[in-house]
Formats: sequence, structure tokens, C-alpha cells
Amino acid sequence: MVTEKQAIAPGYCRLSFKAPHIAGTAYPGQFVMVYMNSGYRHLLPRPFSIFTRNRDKEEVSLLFAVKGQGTELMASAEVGSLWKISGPLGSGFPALPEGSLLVAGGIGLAPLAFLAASIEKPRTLIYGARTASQLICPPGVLDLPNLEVIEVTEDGTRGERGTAADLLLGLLPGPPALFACGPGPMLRAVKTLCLHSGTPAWFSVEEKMACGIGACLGCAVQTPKGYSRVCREGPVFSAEEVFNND
Amino acid sequence: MVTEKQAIAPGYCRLSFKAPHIAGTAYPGQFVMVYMNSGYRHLLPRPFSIFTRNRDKEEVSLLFAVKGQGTELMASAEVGSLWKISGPLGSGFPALPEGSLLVAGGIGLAPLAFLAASIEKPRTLIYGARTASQLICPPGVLDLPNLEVIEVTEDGTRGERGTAADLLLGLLPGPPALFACGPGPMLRAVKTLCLHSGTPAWFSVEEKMACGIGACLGCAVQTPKGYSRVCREGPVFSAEEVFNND
Amino acid sequence: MINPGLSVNLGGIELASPLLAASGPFGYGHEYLERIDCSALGGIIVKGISLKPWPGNPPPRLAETASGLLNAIGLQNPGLDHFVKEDLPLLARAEPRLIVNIVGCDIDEYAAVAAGLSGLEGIDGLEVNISCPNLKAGGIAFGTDPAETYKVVGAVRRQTNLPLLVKLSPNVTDITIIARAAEAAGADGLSLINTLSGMLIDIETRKPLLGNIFGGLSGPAVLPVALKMVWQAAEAVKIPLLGMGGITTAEDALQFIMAGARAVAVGTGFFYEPEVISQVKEGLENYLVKHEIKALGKLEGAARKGGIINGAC
Amino acid sequence: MINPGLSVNLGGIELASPLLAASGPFGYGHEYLERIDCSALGGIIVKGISLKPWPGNPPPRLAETASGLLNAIGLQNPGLDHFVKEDLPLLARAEPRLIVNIVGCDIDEYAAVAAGLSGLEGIDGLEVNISCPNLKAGGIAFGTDPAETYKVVGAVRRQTNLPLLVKLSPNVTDITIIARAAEAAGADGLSLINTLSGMLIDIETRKPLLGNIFGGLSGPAVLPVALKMVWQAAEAVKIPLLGMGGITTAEDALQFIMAGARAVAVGTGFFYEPEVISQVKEGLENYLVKHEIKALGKLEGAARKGGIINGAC
Ligand SMILES: Cc1cc2nc3c(=O)[nH]c(=O)nc-3n(C[C@H](O)[C@H](O)[C@H](O)COP(=O)(O)OP(=O)(O)OC[C@H]3O[C@@H](n4cnc5c(N)ncnc54)[C@H](O)[C@@H]3O)c2cc1C
Ligand SMILES: Cc1cc2nc3c(=O)[nH]c(=O)nc-3n(C[C@H](O)[C@H](O)[C@H](O)COP(=O)(O)OP(=O)(O)OC[C@H]3O[C@@H](n4cnc5c(N)ncnc54)[C@H](O)[C@@H]3O)c2cc1C
Ligand SMILES: Cc1cc2nc3c(=O)[nH]c(=O)nc-3n(C[C@H](O)[C@H](O)[C@H](O)COP(=O)(O)O)c2cc1C
Ligand SMILES: Cc1cc2nc3c(=O)[nH]c(=O)nc-3n(C[C@H](O)[C@H](O)[C@H](O)COP(=O)(O)O)c2cc1C
Ligand code: FES
Ligand code: FES
Repeated sequence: MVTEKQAIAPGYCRLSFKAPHIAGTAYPGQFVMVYMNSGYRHLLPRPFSIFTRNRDKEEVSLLFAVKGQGTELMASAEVGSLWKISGPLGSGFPALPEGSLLVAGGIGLAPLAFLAASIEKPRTLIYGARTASQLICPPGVLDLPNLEVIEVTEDGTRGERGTAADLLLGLLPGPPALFACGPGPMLRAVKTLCLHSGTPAWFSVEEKMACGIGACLGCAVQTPKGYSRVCREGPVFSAEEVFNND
Repeated sequence: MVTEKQAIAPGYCRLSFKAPHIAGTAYPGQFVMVYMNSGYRHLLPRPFSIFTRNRDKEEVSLLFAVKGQGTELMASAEVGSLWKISGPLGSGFPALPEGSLLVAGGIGLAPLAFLAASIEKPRTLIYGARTASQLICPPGVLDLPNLEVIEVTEDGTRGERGTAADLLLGLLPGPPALFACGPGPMLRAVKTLCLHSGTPAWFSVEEKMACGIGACLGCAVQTPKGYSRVCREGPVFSAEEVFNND
Repeated sequence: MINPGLSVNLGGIELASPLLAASGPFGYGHEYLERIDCSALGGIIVKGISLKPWPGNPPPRLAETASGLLNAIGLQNPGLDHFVKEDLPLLARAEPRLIVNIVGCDIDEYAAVAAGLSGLEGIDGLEVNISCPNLKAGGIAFGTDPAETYKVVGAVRRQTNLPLLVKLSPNVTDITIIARAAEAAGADGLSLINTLSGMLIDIETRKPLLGNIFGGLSGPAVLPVALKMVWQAAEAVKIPLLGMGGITTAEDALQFIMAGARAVAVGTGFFYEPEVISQVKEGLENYLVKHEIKALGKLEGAARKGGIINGAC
Repeated sequence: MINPGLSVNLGGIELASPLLAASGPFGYGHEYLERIDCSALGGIIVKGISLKPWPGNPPPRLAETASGLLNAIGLQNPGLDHFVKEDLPLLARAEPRLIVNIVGCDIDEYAAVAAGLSGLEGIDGLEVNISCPNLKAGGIAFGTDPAETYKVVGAVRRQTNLPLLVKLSPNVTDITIIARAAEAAGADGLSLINTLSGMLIDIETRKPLLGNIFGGLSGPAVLPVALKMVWQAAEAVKIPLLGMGGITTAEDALQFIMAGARAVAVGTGFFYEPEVISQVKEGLENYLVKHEIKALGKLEGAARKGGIINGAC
């Protein structure tokens, strides 16, 4: 059931769901499948990273961009309406060492916000987007103890000016580990910097999904060991595993 | 736009639409096509006879039974919601001579209510159904000057006991003309009685439709002159034209 | 006004717009022409015409399926003479180009219809529907056999100088073989796809839903199948293609163009949304403007040529 | 408890329920078995197994279409040895019957896989997927040619006494010819349909959406096509049929049974609704009760036998 809805900025939305099992067992980097309430109009459920989790209220929330018909439908969900969601799915991030760097590009913030909230050790989040209006984190979510947040926009309309990768240049090497999620080009640039600086890194990646549980082999990504399933071995992969041949 | 909604009995609904062109030009027996607001879930619009028309308010209303997904969707329409309807379509009833008999079975009342409201000469409506709960005419609609209404149910739970055809036995010959709409078996029985008694009769019949305007030839019914289009030559046919070979 | 960048030449037929009404759903045209804005329509392909009137199939003839429509009209038509005397005069006055779809029970009937239509005022081309059962060859459709396809198209070709499209059936193992046979027999273009063969059953009466048992599936459900056949045909022949099957949006139409179609037709889409053609045209124009492409023709087969082309070129 | 009236014998495989998981979407079973109530499942057909591991196609492998799903997994699988050592032990413990789908690049590979699976504990039958491209015959699918079909099915038949289903491709001109070839070569039953060939194009990148360009269409969109092929196959052969293609409801399943299928399989339906099998089973039971029919088998082919049958008989 949808318990809360936050229309954040045009084209972005946050939905909270009552989901005791998911809220109770999920760890950062895992995702859920949201089933569309539309008959055959959308045969496939849509995957979304868990953005926040509240064990007491047995709730999880998702932060999403309206991309096509499915997310449009979700953005028009009413509080109290019943939506089927299944999860938690996939393999999340490994444990976060003190001093880690988290790098989020745009809507890629979702899994990293959950990761950031999972410990209280000092850690830094670089949160980048093209322009200020795409930095859409709802107020309060990133007000976490010992978390330093550095905002960066390509056009300089908020925070530093430049890309997340530009910023990283000045911060690497150093941090014991890096965790990132965002658009492909950003992750490719981050990967190059991490390999150069010898920083261990993990990325949350996306691929089209059908079953979400590892059965259909639909969500394959190429890794050095052959195809891996984003929904089962992933969505979190080490930097070495992904973005090798393109 | 939906201007009014009347949930009449379980499984029956009346919707009123603001539709100046249709309200201005329709005559009894004509129908409209209602486009479903459901993407590809329902490719085809659904045909409905015009039940009432209000020229001043520029409104028409439809009376319908919930049969499948399309009529379910219509029954959940909200007042103020926008629905596309097109019409008026088809060839309606010929002019009603004084003393005519109108015979409606169940939801077949829709076109006959409009027909009954089109003149003020004395006329009689036989309104039949299996049981009282299927006599679902909204109050007031049949309170027309010089109209005699005879209700009949097969189980005798309201009005006379029997079928509309049983009742007709006592009324034919006599009336100058008969106009009927209802389930196939009823129309077949009525046809037999009219032919026997030499009473000219017209029936409003149904067939699956796609275009509704005579282009696709999808709504054919067999007549002695070959196939006719229910949406163009019909939906009103003379008794001689239909129900000949089955 | 239609963007001049939308004009195309389909096998000798100059079309102001690449959007046509597919044969069948649009009937003989006047019903829709009276009711909707047809200014965006490049051409009308009228419902199949045979030599003598054909009665058509027993009802029911229609059934809705998931994102699709099953029909078994049975090629009901009033025959050549009636068409020429009654329907053609109404149509010849219309703005869009007129293409006549022709059908037959045997090769002679096809040839006779083609001959009867040749040289008439107002007809811009013929489309040969080879999905008809070949009564002299055991009832198997002409269009499922390359030799029969070659024969029937050749016979029509000898009767007419009109631009000749051949309408292919998708119910075949390899569409490229039939496409090549039609090209070799003198077709100026190919139309594809006709409907996929299908059926439904009413579980209450426990009988087939359609009077004819089998029918043809059309609409958005079949789009991926149609698109693949257009892609394959584009690799197999040099003559231009008219793509169709499930188109209701500009995005759908663009997929067909990028797969290799010169123009596209809409059938079932008219039932879903009678104003479909105006909407698709607007979407095409917006796409051209947004990507700074001067002529839609630049996009023909773009997806087979390696993806994004430079808008300016 | 499954209504005993739902049990059927599919070519020698005794099924407590006529509902199977189609090969592919259900993987090697354990992912779903861990998560959903599978008590209504009569059997599981695992994803195609080849002799050596197959890598599969480059991503993207999936695209949603109107009421359909386009997939190009490319028959990725871990190969015979891995399946026997790692997957089979997990599956053999499961309640439903186990049928292994087998694939190959040539006839020898099919035969070798069949031989390797014969006599193993826990395998109740084989399903030969003849939609694979025949590399020795120019890449055309075995299942589009009756002679190749006969050869590959015969080769598998000689390797095994297990009940043998042959999975037919719908991308053919005449399914009855292939169905008869498979029957003649010794099949105990036929599964149909596999996916329809299709594609989509991304109009922004102007490239095919799938990494493999072409993919297979499944889901409710294809149901009418599948149903017609089951109907035709039922007229052509005597062996029982496993019907599939777009089933998500009991009404869908009943249509296949009434067209002539002995049992039905669900593939894409699991993505749409993981609990699909329980829902369909419940619907079937309700139908039998409502119409006072003792065994589902009474309805097999009912629509080909003239409609409503007497519930009592
Ligand atoms: C593990 C995982 C976690 C994700 N987490 C989030 C999240 O937290 N917030 C968020 O906004 N989005 C997230 N996504 C992406 C999200 O699933 C898609 O944006 C969504 O499915 C689009 O659905 P639609 O019906 O609106 O769009 P469609 O009409 O289906 O497609 C619109 C666009 O979205 C892309 N898309 C469709 N399905 C997927 C998919 N499964 N993965 C990636 N791209 C897709 C299409 O290629 C297309 O460009 C995640 C994806 C994955 C795989
Ligand atoms: C000229 C005409 C006038 C009509 N007037 C009325 C009316 O005033 N009130 C009313 O309740 N119904 C009327 N109908 C019937 C109405 O169109 C159908 O009940 C409706 O289309 C069912 O839609 P659905 O999506 O709910 O059902 P579906 O899921 O499409 O089908 C459910 C059942 O309805 C039947 N049905 C579907 N379409 C049609 C159709 N076009 N004609 C007849 N039966 C159909 C199906 O065979 C099936 O048994 C009329 C039909 C015609 C042709
Ligand atoms: C009701 C109907 C009637 C049709 N009649 C014909 C016909 O007479 N001749 C023909 O070549 N195709 C006929 N077709 C096929 C269409 O022209 C078209 O090839 C097919 O429907 C796929 O396109 P669509 O999905 O846009 O409808 C008919 C289709 C429908 C739905
Ligand atoms: C993702 C996916 C993978 C499939 N893999 C196989 C396979 O390995 N072997 C096979 O014979 N069929 C395979 N199929 C086809 C299905 O078994 C089935 O025949 C088809 O999808 C139609 O049924 P459906 O509409 O219920 O999915 C696959 C289908 C899908 C959607
Ligand atoms: S979505 Fe099915 S294996 Fe990943
Ligand atoms: S519905 Fe198209 S001709 Fe009547």
C-alpha cells in the first residue's frame, strides 16, 4: 500500500510503501519490483532501488524519475492505493569502510542514500547533476551524522561547478573505497579514475528486467567471466566487472 | 464530459454526457461509440443506444449493463472526467404511428425510451425482464404523457407474470406498428407473432463493431438481400430483414 | 499544410504525406472522409475489389484481443463494376492519392480486375492482395508460395501500367523469398504486413468466436512482427516498401521508416482513434524539426545503416 | 489439493495438474520454487540445455511491447554437465514433474544432450526445441523445415526412451507439415508455440532495441496466433499437445484446451504475475464445478467437436 507520496520536482516523485518483509530484511543496494496496475498495458514490473527504509513503520520509499508510461502511472498513484511490490532483490553493496566516498549522479542517488544511512562512520557523498533542478533529494534525507555532502552541477547552478568525476580528481587516491550509481558515462569516468588511483569501487548498474529473481537471464551484463545477471549477481558490481568492452 | 452518473442497480449504470452535436441531431434508435480511456487495453470503442436526450442541456444519457471490461471501466467513470464519444450513428426507428406498441427486454429499453419520448401520441410500452431487479429504468424516465407502461417479469416478481411475447399474444393484431429491442430469443419470438398477425415491426439489433460508420464491414448481419451493416443500414431493421436463418 | 519534407515517392506514386489508409478498415473511403480531417493523408488504399461481388463471412466478424483485433470480414466487396460506377466517382474527388486493392479466386480474376481498373481517371496505383486462397491450387494462399506469387503478380503486371504494390502475407516461413518473387514479377513496391492468422474461442459456448473460425490479427500486438518483416524485406529487394501493422503513433511510424519503409499505412489505428493520421503527422513533423532533418526520406532504413545519422546530411 | 479432475497424461508423463512452466522464463526452477506457491504446477520445463555452455546474446535482451514481451536471451545456458551436477539435484527434489528442454547447433549436439539426460533420476521427459538455427544447413531453424525436423527428432528419439515432446516454431507457413514430421519421427507430444520472430527500434538512437536485433515475441499479444496453431496441429496429429502462448488466466487456458491441447504452459505470465499458476488453477477448478464437468480432459478439443458438451458425459 502507498503510505505517502512526495511530488518533488517536475518529473520526479517519491513513494513510500508499507512493506514489512522488505523493510525488515533489505540492505543497501537492493531493489524491489513494482507491479503496474494496468492489465496487459505493462506486462513487466519495474525495478527500483530502495531509497530509504523505516523498520519501525515497516516502510520503504522509492525515489524515481518519470521516464515512460510505467513511472508516469506510479507518479499518479494515490495514497492508500494498493500496489504490489516484491523484494528485497539482488545483491547490495558490501559493508562501507570509514572514510568511504559515495558518488551519486542524478537519480542514482537512490541506492546511495540508503547506503549512507546504513552506518554512522565518517563518509562523504558527492551528489552531482547537470543542473540545480536535478538535485532533487527530498529535504532531511541526507541530514545524517558524520556525512559530508558535496553538491556539484555541470552548470554551476548549485554547489561546485563541474562533473562528479572532476571533483573526484582532487579526492583520489585516499578513500578506502568508493560506491557509485548514476548514468553510464559518469560511471565510466569514475571507473577510469578508480583504476588509476587504485581505489576499490563498486557500482550499482541498470538493465532491463523481467523476472527480477535470476530465472529468465534477461538482465545480463557483460563481465570478464561472461554474462552476469543484474538482478542476482548485481545490481552492485565491482568496477573491474563492468563497463569493459564499450 | 461525464455530467452525471447514476448507479442504478448492481451491474447497471447510467451516464450522462455533455455532447452538443449528438444531443442536437440524434433521433431515436441511433447510437454512439464510447472510446475507452485505457490505452491499447481496449482498442475498440463500444456502441450504446441513446437512452435520453436533453436538447437544452446539450446532454445525452446512456443506460448500460456491465458486461465486460469496457462497461466496467465506464461504470467507474467519474463525473467531470473526459470521455470521447462519437455520433449520432446509424439509422434509427421510423416515425411512430399513434397506438404503436413498444417492446423492451431488459437493457433493450435504452433505444425504446428515447423512441417513446419522441412523440406525445398514445402508445404502449411493454417492459419485460426475467425478474424485478432487472427492470432497472431510472425513476421518471417513463413518466411520459399518453404513454402506457406494462411491466412483465418471467417470475412474476413485478408487473404481469410471463414473457413480453406472452403478453403480446393478447394485444396482436391491432396496433399499427411494433418496435422492439432486447435479447435475441425475445426478438425471435416477437418476430413470429408479428408475422402471424400481420403487424409491421422494427427491431434494434446488436453486432460487434469496430468503425461504427460503415467502413469496415465488421458488423454484418444476414438479411435476405445479403449482409447489411448494423452500424449503417441498422441498428434498426424491419422484422423481415433479420433473424431469418438461425 | 503538410511539411514538404514528408513527401515521398512510393514506386511511382507521388505522395504529399507518407501516411496512408490501409486496405480494409477504411472501406471505400467516403465514410471517413466525411467525418475526419484527412488533410494529413497521403493516400487511401481501398478495400479489396474482386471481379464479381463477394458476400463475405458469416458473423461475428470481429473480436478484440490483447492490444489487437481479430477480423474475418471475408473480403466482402461489391465487385468491380459497382466499385467503378458508385464508389470511384466519390473517391476521385478526394485529395489523397487513390490505390485500389485487388483480390481474386484465381489468376484470371486478378488479371481481369487489374485490366478493368487500368486507365480509369482517379486511380493512382494498384495493390495486389496475395493473401487470398488460391482456389485452383487447393486453397492455399497465393502469397505463401513464391511461384504462385510470381504468376499472379506477373499476370496483373501485364494488364496495367499503373504503379503496382504487392501486399505480402506474414504467415510464411521466409518473407524474403516471397518479396523477391514479387519484385521479379514486376512489382513497383511491396506492402507489408497483412494480418497474422489467429483465432479465439468462447469458453461459454465452447465454439470459435468468429463465424469463420479463423481470422486475421492486426493492431499494436503485431507491430514487432511487422517491423521485423519490413526490415528483412528491405534487405532482400530494391523496390520501396509500404510498412504497416499496429501503427498508432509517430514513434511507431518512425520505427517502420527506420527499418526500411518508404511510407506507412494505418488500419486498425482508425478504430482506436479516428484522428490517428493527423496525430501521427504532427509527431513526424515534430521529430524532423527537433532533429533538424529536412526530409523524412533521410531516415529510410536508418536503423539498418548503423544508427544515428547526422541531421544536416 | 489439486482437483483430481485436473490430472492429465501428456505423452506418457502423468501430470497432477495440466499447468506447466514453459521453458525459459522459469529458468532452472529453483528461483521461483523458493518464492512462490508451486503446488498447482504439474510440471516444470527447464530452460534449453546444450552440450557445452552457450554464452547467450549481448544486452539488451528484453523489451516490452503492446501486451507482449520481446526477448533475445540467445539460449544462454551452462551446458549439460553443469546442469546435471548443479541444477538437477535441486530440481529432482521438487514436487512437479521435470521436463528438460534441449537445444543444439547440429543434430549430433541434440543427440548427445538427449543421451546424456537419459536414465537420470528425476527427469520425466524431454522437450526438443527445434527453433534453433541449424548451423550445418545455413543457419535456418530446424523447425522451419519438415525434413530437418524429422531428422533431429529421430536422432533424439534413438537416444532415449523418455517421453519426448517437440517444441514447434510458429514462424512457418504451415504448422501442420512440421507437426506431422515430428509425429512421424517418434514424438510423444508437441509443444506449441515458441515465440514469434519480431523486433523493435529505438527512434532516438535509430538502432534496433535488442542487442541481437531480432527477438522472440511472447505474451498475451500472441495468444490468438498460438491458439490457431494448436487448433490446426490438433487436426493434423494424434499425439497430445501442450499449448502455450500468452496464457495468464483460466479463460486463456481453457481456450487452449478447447482448441485441442491436453495441457498448457505459462511463460511470460510469470513476469506479469508470479502467482499466475495458482490463479489459473483456481479458475479451472471453478469452471469445472460450475459446469459440472468431472475431468478437464472432457473439454479437450471441445470447440472442434461442435461446441457445448454435456457436463455429465
Ligand atoms: C536495479 C535497478 C534499480 C533502479 N532504480 C531506480 C531508481 O531508484 N529510481 C529510478 O528512477 N529508476 C530506477 N531504475 C530505472 C527504472 O527501472 C526505469 O526508469 C523504469 O523501469 C522505467 O519505466 P517506464 O515504464 O517509466 O519507462 P519505459 O517506457 O519502460 O522506458 C522509458 C525509458 O526507461 C528505460 N528503462 C525501462 N526499463 C528499464 C530498466 N529496467 N532499467 C533501466 N532502464 C529502463 C528505457 O530504456 C527507456 O529509455 C532502476 C533500474 C534497475 C535495473
Ligand atoms: C447498436 C448497439 C447498441 C447498443 N446499445 C446498448 C445499450 O444501450 N446498453 C447496453 O448495455 N448495451 C448496449 N449494446 C451492447 C454493448 O455495446 C456491449 O455490451 C458492450 O460493448 C460490452 O463491452 P464490454 O467491454 O463491457 O464487454 P466485452 O468484454 O467486450 O464483452 C462482454 C460481452 O459483451 C458482448 N459484446 C461486446 N461488444 C459487443 C457489441 N458491440 N455488441 C453486442 N455485444 C457485444 C460480448 O460478446 C461479450 O459477450 C449495444 C450494442 C450495439 C451494437
Ligand atoms: C477489418 C479489416 C479488414 C481488412 N481488409 C483487408 C483487405 O480487404 N485487403 C487487404 O489487403 N488487407 C486488409 N486488411 C489488412 C490491413 O490492410 C492491414 O494489412 C493489417 O490490418 C495490419 O495493419 P493494422 O495493424 O494497422 O491494421 C484488413 C484489416 C482489417 C482490420
Ligand atoms: C525470456 C524467455 C526465454 C525463453 N527461452 C526458451 C528456451 O530456452 N527454450 C524454449 O523452447 N522456449 C523458450 N522460450 C519460449 C517460451 O517457452 C514460450 O514458448 C513462449 O514464450 C510463449 O509462451 P508465453 O507467451 O506464455 O511466454 C522463452 C521465452 C521467453 C519469454
Ligand atoms: S530479470 Fe530475469 S534474470 Fe534478471
Ligand atoms: S462497425 Fe464498421 S461497418 Fe459497422
